[in-house]
Amino acid sequence: MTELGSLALVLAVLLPFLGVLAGLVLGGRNVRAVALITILAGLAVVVSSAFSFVQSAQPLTYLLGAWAPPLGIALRADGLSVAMMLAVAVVVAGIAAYAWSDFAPPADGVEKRAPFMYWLLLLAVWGSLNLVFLSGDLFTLYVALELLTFSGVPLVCLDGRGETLRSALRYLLFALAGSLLYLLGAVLLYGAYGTLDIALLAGLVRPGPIAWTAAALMTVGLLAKTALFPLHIWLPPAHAGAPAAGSAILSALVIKGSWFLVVRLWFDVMPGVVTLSSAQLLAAMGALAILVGSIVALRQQRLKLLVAYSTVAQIGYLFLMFPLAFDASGAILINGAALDAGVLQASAHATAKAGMFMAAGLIYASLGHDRIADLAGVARAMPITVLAFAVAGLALMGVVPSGAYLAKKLLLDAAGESGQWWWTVVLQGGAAFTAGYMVLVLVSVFRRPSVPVVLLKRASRLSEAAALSLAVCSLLLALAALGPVPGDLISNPLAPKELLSTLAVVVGGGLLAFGLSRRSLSAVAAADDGYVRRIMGPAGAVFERMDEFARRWTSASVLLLSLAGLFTWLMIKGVAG
Amino acid sequence: MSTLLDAWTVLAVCAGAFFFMAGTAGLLRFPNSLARLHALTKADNLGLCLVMLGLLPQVTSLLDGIKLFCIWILLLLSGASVSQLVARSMRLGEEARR
Amino acid sequence: MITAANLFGLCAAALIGLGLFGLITNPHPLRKILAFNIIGSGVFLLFGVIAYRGAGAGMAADPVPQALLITGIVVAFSATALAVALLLRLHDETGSASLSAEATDTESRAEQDTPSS
Amino acid sequence: MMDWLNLGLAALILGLGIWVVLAREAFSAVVGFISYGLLLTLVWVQLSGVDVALTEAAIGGGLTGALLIGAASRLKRTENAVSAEQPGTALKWLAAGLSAAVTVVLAVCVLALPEPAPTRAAEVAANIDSTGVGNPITAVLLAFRAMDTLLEAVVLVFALIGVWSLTPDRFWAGRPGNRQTADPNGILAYIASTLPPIGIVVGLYIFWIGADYPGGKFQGATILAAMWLLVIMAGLVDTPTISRVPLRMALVLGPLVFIGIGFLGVVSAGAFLAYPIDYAKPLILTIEFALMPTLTLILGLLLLGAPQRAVES
Repeated sequence: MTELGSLALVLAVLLPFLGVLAGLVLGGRNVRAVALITILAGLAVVVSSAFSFVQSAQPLTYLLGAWAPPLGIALRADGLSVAMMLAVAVVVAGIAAYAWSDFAPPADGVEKRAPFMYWLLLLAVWGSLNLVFLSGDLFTLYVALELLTFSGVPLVCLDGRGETLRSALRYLLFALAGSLLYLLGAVLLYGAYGTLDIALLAGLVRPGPIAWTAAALMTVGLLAKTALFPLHIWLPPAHAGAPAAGSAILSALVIKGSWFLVVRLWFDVMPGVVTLSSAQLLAAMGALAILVGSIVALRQQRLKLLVAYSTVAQIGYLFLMFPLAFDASGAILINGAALDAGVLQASAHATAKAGMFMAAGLIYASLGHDRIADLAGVARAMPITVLAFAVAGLALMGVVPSGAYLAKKLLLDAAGESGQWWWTVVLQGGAAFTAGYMVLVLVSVFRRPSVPVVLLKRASRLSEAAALSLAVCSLLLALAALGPVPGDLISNPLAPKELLSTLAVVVGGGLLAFGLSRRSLSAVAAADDGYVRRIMGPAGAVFERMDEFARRWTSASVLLLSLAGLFTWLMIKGVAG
Repeated sequence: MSTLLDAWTVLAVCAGAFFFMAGTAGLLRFPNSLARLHALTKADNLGLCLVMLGLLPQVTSLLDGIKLFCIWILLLLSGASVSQLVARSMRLGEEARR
Repeated sequence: MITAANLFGLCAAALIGLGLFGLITNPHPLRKILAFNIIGSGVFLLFGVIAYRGAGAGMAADPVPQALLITGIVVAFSATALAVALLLRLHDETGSASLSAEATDTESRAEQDTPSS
Repeated sequence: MMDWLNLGLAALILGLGIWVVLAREAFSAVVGFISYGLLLTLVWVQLSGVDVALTEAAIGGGLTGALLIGAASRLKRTENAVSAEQPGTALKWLAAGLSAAVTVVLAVCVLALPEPAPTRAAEVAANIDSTGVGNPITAVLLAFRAMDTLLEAVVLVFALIGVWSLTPDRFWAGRPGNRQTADPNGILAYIASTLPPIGIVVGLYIFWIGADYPGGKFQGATILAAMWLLVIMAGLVDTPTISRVPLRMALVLGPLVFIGIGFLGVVSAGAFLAYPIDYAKPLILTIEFALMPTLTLILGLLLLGAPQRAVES
């Protein structure tokens, strides 16, 4: 059982942690080198564990201390965890390349706070995420969640401005509340079944008051940490306020940890407890997230806030797979194509969103601002950065052969098979919204400037390359994921049908951008006060008000508890009905 | 013999508890902070002493007896110094206000 | 006759509800941190009750949850320390401890931002 | 008799909990919280959790209380402004209703807990001999679920990194807290010079006895940290400069030894964090011993907070 091949699982968790400890001792002068070594070694470990997983063709298990559950703790790697580990490792490497010059060690050898902390926190997030992916025990997962929170929060306020400190505090408090609800659920499960091991629980959990309560509490607690609408209270200011290299970590990686746990919980711990209607609620929240997040993104005037709100929308996508993953009779969740699609979606989002935040950060750093209205001429001044942004946007839209495309395709098939046509509408509409804010930004950057663009500083080549490569990674993800997927899913991107649908999405997005954005795209259309805008403008404002309401502390926490109640009710009803 | 010792324990612990109650009543009812502090420390020290003396016959080993004694000494020490510090900060506060 | 386990179990349930109420309604972050600790102690108490119910094999309680509790208490302390440090820094930096000053003026601040990459 | 005691304890705890949530001033709420923590300690004893009681008294009530009381007095002036942001009455009632609903649901769950309760006590009892320690909780923490304890040490390191990351740039690598100058002939200085020797003995005793009886490294380390803080408060020593290499080495010593012994297990006992049967107890004690300075320093430093003074040249 505990042979050398699966020792890689232990290393995947402990190497980054060892890097943090070593970096702490060796200090600001050496911390970047420590991070580099750790990341290279960690990549090797992750790849080797992926190989041993593929070779053994079954989940890897490592019994820590050779004590088997329920007494001991096991690390487990199934396809889900291996895929996420690989994606995260690639993104971590990309982010490190991006931050390489921004957070260079001080020239005078005196330790500086921000770079020193940044590298420690990057490694800390990485190790915690690997632990989330691998741990087979609900309490260890609680500790992993807290590790992730403790390493994510300081990234938000790395620059120490009052506004970012406030975002960080909101994030921390809401996330802590979420983890307590998770822990409460885990405690109840131990009380009922006497174990916290995921594999053992899977065989024991039966529907009943305790299982329902635990499932509802853990789910909403994790959703609060994932910032699924309407529980996104902390996300936009936190992600927009952090330095770009930090936002990339937060947006691409940190939220994936709690999302992954929701998946684990629903698919592996209590597939028999959650019901189709509760999954519909989860996906409905996702659909709302796409709608509100995208519309509010379109109405932002700052690039980083736009990207942050697009994250709100993209998180919504990650939850659409839940109702589609039920078996034909709608009785039980199964590990099938829909789950593959979800994981693919998460990997595609991680890479593309990291690239997008990086590009936005480069624009911010070079111009000294990120007001979307004043971005004219940027495309000429920083072509590679704009290319990275555009490629990331295309990848998010789900253009062939991006990972998001394949995921969308798989989900569309599942929706067709199970007759849940309404998710088809959401999937297609979501792509149009994504196209919308891409068009909005691209139109701005390609506009001819009235005065020549002055760059405060040149973006480093390595940073630009990192942003572009992550974006390209996401765009080509479908090719890499071809293995387990039938080849006929990938259609020729130049086939008339595909071109047409892409075109339709872009045109739809353009219309949305035209109608909803706060400042009109006046250089394109002079019809500033056309009736489209007169109708859609106020509608957009309504969504903004919704977003503001949901992001107040009181309403957010009231919503949190109400959702817990709703989930419980839907699960009880599933049994009764 | 053991009945006698048990009776002593009950008596002493009850008396100790009574003094604790008295001290707490003083803490709640006395008019100013110094008087409250006085009531609290005086009565509690006495109460603690009685509880300790009451429990002493019940210990089974020398080590436990020493532990009990140490607890008493440490509590006396901390109670005395904390109340002194509280009183001092109160006086400093008054002087600052004047 | 109500057993000690049930009594403290119900007490834990009440504490969790109480803490949630404080966390939601009290606007001061320090009070939210306190409420977080009340919820936390409620959860721990519930786990303690579960341990107590699991007495057996010559042990007065199931040692596994008790060991997890010790870890949980330390983790909750770390969380409190981080939250307090963050709150104090926010106070030093802005002179206020409010959590909600930012919802309205996101746009106006954009102008005065210093570039921070 | 026992039932009345329990009933009284539960009522007092609930009352104090209400006080903590509803008290008008943060300072009084924190004072209420500290008493609440102490009473909770008694509940832990009633629930046969002496180890937990010690941890609760030391960390839950003690350290957390000290941390919060410092914060409450520093934030006193902000209270009026912030409490003006009270939510509307309707929302308050809604929140109260929902919180009450959570309580009701949890109460149902408590009453629905299965009988007989599932327990791992038998497995722990069957395997405790192979760990060489007598305290089952120590066996769980350092053998069966040693990974959790390792991660817990990492949590503390991360929390400290997080707190340090909040240092204003001008004070980086400086010292936390203000320089304390207590009257050298005052009572604080007296206490700070008499108490630490006793405290250190007590702390080490609690750590040492933890292998076989209630106690352990966390409880012991908290006492040591308290002694350290006392000496700092009395102005006898200054807070440490956070950039000093020896300090940082002490901070990582515990986790590194833990991980090192863990990997030793791969070679000698076949799995990470496994101990060869004859050496289990000495290895466990080595880990705990190495964790002591790390825990003491981190607990103390977490209480001291982010640096507030530059390094004086």
